[in-house]
Amino acid sequence: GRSEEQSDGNPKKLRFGLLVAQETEQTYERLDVLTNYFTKQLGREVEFLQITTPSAMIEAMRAKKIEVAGGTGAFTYLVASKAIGAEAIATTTAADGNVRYYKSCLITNPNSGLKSMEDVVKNAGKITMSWAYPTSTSGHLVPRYYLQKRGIKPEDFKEVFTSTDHTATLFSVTSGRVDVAAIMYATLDRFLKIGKVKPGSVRVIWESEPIAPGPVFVRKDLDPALKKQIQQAYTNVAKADPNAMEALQAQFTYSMSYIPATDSLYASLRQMANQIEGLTLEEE
Amino acid sequence: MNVSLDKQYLPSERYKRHAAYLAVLAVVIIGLCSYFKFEPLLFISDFHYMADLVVEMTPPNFEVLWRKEKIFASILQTLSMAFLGTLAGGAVAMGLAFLAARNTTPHPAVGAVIRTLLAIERVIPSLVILLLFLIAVGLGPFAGMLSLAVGTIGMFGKLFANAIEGAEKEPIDAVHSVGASKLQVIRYAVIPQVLPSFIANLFYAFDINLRAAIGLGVFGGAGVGYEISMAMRLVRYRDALALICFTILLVFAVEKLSDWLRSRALGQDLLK
Amino acid sequence: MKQDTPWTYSGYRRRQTLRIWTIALVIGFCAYWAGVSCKVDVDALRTGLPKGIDFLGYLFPPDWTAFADMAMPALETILLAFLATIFGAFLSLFFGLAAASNIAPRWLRNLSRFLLATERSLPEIVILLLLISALGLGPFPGVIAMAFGCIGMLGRLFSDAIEEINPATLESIESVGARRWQVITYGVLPQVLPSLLANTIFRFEVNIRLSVLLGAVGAGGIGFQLYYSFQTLQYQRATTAILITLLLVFVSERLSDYVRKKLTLDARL
Amino acid sequence: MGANTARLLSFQILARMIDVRQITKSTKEGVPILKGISFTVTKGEFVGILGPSGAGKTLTMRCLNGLTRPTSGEVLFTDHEHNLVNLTHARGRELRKARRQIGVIFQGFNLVKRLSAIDNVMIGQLGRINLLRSLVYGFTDDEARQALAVLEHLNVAHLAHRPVGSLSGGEQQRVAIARAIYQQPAVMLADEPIANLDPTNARKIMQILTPLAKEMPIIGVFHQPDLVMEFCTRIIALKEGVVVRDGDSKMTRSELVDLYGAELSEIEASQRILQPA
Amino acid sequence: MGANTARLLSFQILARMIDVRQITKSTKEGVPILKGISFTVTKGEFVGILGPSGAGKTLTMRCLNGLTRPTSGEVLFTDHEHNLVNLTHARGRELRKARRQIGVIFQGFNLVKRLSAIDNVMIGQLGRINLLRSLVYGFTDDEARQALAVLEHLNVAHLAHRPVGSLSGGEQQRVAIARAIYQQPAVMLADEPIANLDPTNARKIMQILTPLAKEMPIIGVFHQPDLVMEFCTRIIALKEGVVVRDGDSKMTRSELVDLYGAELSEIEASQRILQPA
Ligand SMILES: Nc1ncnc2c1ncn2[C@@H]1O[C@H](COP(=O)(O)OP(=O)(O)OP(=O)(O)O)[C@@H](O)[C@H]1O
Ligand SMILES: Nc1ncnc2c1ncn2[C@@H]1O[C@H](COP(=O)(O)OP(=O)(O)OP(=O)(O)O)[C@@H](O)[C@H]1O
Ligand SMILES: [Mg+2]
Ligand SMILES: [Mg+2]
Repeated sequence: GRSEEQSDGNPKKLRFGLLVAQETEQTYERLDVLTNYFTKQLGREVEFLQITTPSAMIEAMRAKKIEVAGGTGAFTYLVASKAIGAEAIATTTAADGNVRYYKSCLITNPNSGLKSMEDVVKNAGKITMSWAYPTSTSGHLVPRYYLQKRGIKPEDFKEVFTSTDHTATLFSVTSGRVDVAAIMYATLDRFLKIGKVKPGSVRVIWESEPIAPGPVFVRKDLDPALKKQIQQAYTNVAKADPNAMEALQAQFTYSMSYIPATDSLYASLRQMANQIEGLTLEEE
Repeated sequence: MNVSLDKQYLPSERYKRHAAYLAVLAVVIIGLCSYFKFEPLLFISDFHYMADLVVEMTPPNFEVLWRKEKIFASILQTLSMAFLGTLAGGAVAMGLAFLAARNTTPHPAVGAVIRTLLAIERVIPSLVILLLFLIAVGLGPFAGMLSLAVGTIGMFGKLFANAIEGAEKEPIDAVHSVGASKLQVIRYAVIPQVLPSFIANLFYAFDINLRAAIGLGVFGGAGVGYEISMAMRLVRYRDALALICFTILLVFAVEKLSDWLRSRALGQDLLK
Repeated sequence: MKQDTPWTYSGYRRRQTLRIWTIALVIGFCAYWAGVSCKVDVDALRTGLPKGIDFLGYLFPPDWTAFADMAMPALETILLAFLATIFGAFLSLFFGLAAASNIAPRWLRNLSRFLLATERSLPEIVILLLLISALGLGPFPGVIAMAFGCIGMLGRLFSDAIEEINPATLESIESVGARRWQVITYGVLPQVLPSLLANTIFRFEVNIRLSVLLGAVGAGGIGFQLYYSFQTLQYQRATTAILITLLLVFVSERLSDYVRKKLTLDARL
Repeated sequence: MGANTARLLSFQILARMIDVRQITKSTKEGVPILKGISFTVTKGEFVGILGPSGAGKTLTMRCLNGLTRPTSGEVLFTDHEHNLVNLTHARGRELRKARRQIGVIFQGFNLVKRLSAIDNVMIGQLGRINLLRSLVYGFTDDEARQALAVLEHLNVAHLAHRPVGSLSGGEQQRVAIARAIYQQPAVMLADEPIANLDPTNARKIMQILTPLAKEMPIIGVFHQPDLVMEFCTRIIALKEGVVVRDGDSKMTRSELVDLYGAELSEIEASQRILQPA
Repeated sequence: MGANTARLLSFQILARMIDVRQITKSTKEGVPILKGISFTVTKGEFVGILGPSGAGKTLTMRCLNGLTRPTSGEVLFTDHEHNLVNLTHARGRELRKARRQIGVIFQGFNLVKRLSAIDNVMIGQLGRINLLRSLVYGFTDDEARQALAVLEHLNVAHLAHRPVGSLSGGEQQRVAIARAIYQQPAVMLADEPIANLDPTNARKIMQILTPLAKEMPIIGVFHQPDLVMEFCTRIIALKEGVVVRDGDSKMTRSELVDLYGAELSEIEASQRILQPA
């Protein structure tokens, strides 16, 4: 059957699972252009499948139904590497070396009277707080770790919510229904750019260090040579095919480029996760 | 015998006709299946992957239920959300259903307008409705309850209207014939007939809302919904399954309650 | 016998009124506490609603240029939803029959009602994961998942409709010595056909709206387009997807009307 | 024409409580079922309609109540207050008001099976009582007592609170009759009101209807020529959608044979089985 | 007891096709409705059951078909192949097999309203035909022709394709009779089979049933003592759940008065309305 031909490390056809999520801007458009590009680069048939749920992607890879996965946040990669030993091969960065974009921030409504992190720490008991969604890297993991380091646990807030996505988080702050919220900077940036949020209606009170964006990762039993080939196909895209680059670039608000990635890039995030109750990747 | 069956009514003709319809349908289905490249054989050849996953998911790890002490409080909140959403949405849906159903609508135009509005309401994605209420009242169970209520209106407005349209005509005729007004006809001929299906549908709405509320429980930060979603995303299927079992129990309990109430309203007339 | 307490209308009314008030009070009591636990705040709703409606403004005007991108997914959605509805309705019919108390023996009814309830409370994602691990990604598992999703709803609606059939008619068929399956084909199906079809077409509509389920397994569809547009913050593109869905929903509604009109027996002139 | 004649004329018109004018009714496919039926019914009449099965009796009754709209022709109804209502065109309020004054006993009873017998009877008064009360409260004790009295009169008072679906055929029929009587209409239409009753009960119903007919004309469909001839004041015979006879309550043998066919003569033979004591 | 006597005895038992032994039936609340009814029906009999409305006639008929299980007592049925079936306890296959041989005409017709008349008639044969065929193929052309012939016999062949819900009362009744006849049962139970029919059609049905009764016993509930006395071979009278008379087809005046009450004497008066030509 089909599965045998796929199960060796060098399948005839490569299937890319692409997660559609807000967490990264790696959403793929104009799939025909990309299919062309990767077919040419990898010398075999390529299929792109767009998926909306991270666990579906992980299980598909476990059952050898896809070879390559992209578009996930870093946290999903961490889970995948733990559960099925997936390997990161490439990730994105701002082309001009500016690391402003992929990071996490805490925002408030200017009317809330909170001006700085100190205000938040002091008044925690009177403040309502919201994460973006449970497994968000930039909207939960990183800011929560930061707050933990500053000695604030979620229980210290008056109330803590988890939103459904970054958009909902942003709007609950602008409408003044939540005092402080964690959000991916790129989302805020995007809304400011398209003018749906006015600059005066949110105040950023904390920005994180740059975070490693979610990687493209592959199934671990692929032929190492093939893994390399895929990695190169990504890192060379700007040079090799500007059209394909444009398609990959579509949802970024800045110009980006692909760089090679290894698991070590995500070690610090993994550590953070393991120190947060409920997000640990170790068995509890 | 001077009367004979028209050819088109002969059973053998009817059979041929039905066979032809079925054949066309089968061809369409098979055509579509092959167009979309269905491979049912995969169920057999790749069954082991599924089996592996089932093994990985079982047995449910019931420990999670008592490890998280907040879970039971959150269940109460989930139930409240579903209950209020059903109550508010169901009440509105019921009212609209009488306006929408063809046999009770005050005017055909009103019926058409209401049905259109219900359809529009149904296609607005729940995400948009949720965002609307998130912005309006902030994160939290109230926003969840409101969006459940709105969702209930669209779907159950239609189901209630279907039930009303299915009511028997004869008793309605009879009540009309004493000069009763439309409202009286509804009260005395329609409601007694549709009561069982209303009860069933209301509980069905509660059942749907309960599950949706569990999903919305993500809000709380510690509810069943949050835990299920966390467990799924962290690939801790056993924990998730334990929580899901709990949900199933809840839903089944609701189902039993509905059964009991409905059988009382259905009333068995005949001596068995 | 209970003849000693003569039946009076006022007594009967009193009992009725008492019952209604009891039910109303119980519901009111529950609603009150549910309201407390949900933090119902009507004032917040009143003041906040305009802001929420402001947000809806982002959805307009629709981005018509996206229409071309969505025509194909919409068509695929229809076809996939059609397949899924047919498979699902077919399966549901059996579940519905098995779950109807006037057709099925008690144990079978309880079993299939339990299965239906289980199906309804099982999160879709669990079913999806199982299907993905066997069938991979693409339309096939999507259709199967969608068909599976029908069972919980249609099975239940069908069985409710079947339970409301006039028992006298079924008895009259039983009385010629017909087997259960014959009672079903000749007594049950003709009578529930209108509601069967109405509910099936309604489920077709639901499937079109739920086609984001197809997106979860990488099968695309109009629902995926909607989701994609939201995730990438292209709200006006999302509006286009909503409008296309609306169109499809209207078409299926018309279809339902037409079929129903054909089937309703206008016995009385 | 003098004022007197005019008054007289108008009186004549008023006395005609139901005026059926050339009504026809065809199916959607255009098959004619009623082929031009005309008759008038005045106060004090007890009209028996006879006719073979499928003649169109039920359909005619439905036209008289506005439940079916004739394809052509019209039905005029003069109510208690001498208002003339055209039932063929009346709608909404007007139709409702007219129907309040037309009691109907349906062939299949058409009772609301899940309501109790007494509730079904009280439905007869719905057109008269305050809308709000009927919706939120229901009926008063007084109304219930009256309804019970009617049921009592028909020998079914002991079934008052049983759901109608559990009653026997004849019991349901009597509840349906009770509903129409309780309605206190200006005209009563009775479609085979005694079909499911035993001879004594049937006779009793006829005895109850006869004095009522003095107050309000009754138009009844029957399959018992003997009872009709005994109790009715007038007999209309319908056959294949046409009125074949309209006259007094004594039908001759040949008329009956015309109506029901030649097999009828055999019926005679069975008519003297009960020998006097 | 010699072999002969035994054979004779068994023959007597076999000749009794329906043997009702002391059946009682109470409601859930314990109100007795049937209070111990016994009778046996043998081949060749045409039994007419008379009784006032609410006497328990329909309920008795339901017990005879196993639709209602008596509270106590039993109903024995001997089928064509001389198997003795206890209808009170039979279940599943056994009950089905017995029912195949018991045709029933229900008081409210209980037809499947959305199916055509001929389909409703053919339902009568469901018990006999192959399960698979009845599910996928439906009926054969031959069966349809036979069903049509029965309808023809009852004067309703022209309505064969109409959905039953659109037929008039009497037409529906005749379709229900056609179904029972088409079923070719060993016993026929007919609950007020002629209530909604005009005199000629009613008589015609009785004339059709009489020769049939020679082959298969017919137990019918009627409200027409005259027709019963003319056509039936035996009359059972039921009153308040008790058999008050069981005997030949000539009921005396006092018996009738006992059954229906003293008002009956008035009926007599109406019995000679049709004067001989
Ligand atoms: N919807 C319909 N479509 C076609 N024909 C119809 C429809 N409804 C009634 N008919 C026919 O019209 C005729 C008259 O029907 P109606 O019910 O008035 O008969 P009836 O005189 O009351 O007979 P019965 O004594 O049997 O009740 C019947 O032959 C019937 O089949
Ligand atoms: N489910 C029930 N609960 C209580 N009483 C019932 C029920 N079903 C029937 N009865 C009563 O049993 C009695 C006998 O009913 P049955 O239908 O046998 O009467 P019947 O002799 O056929 O009368 P009719 O000539 O009016 O058809 C009636 O008084 C009826 O009210
Ligand atoms: Mg009629
Ligand atoms: Mg009866």
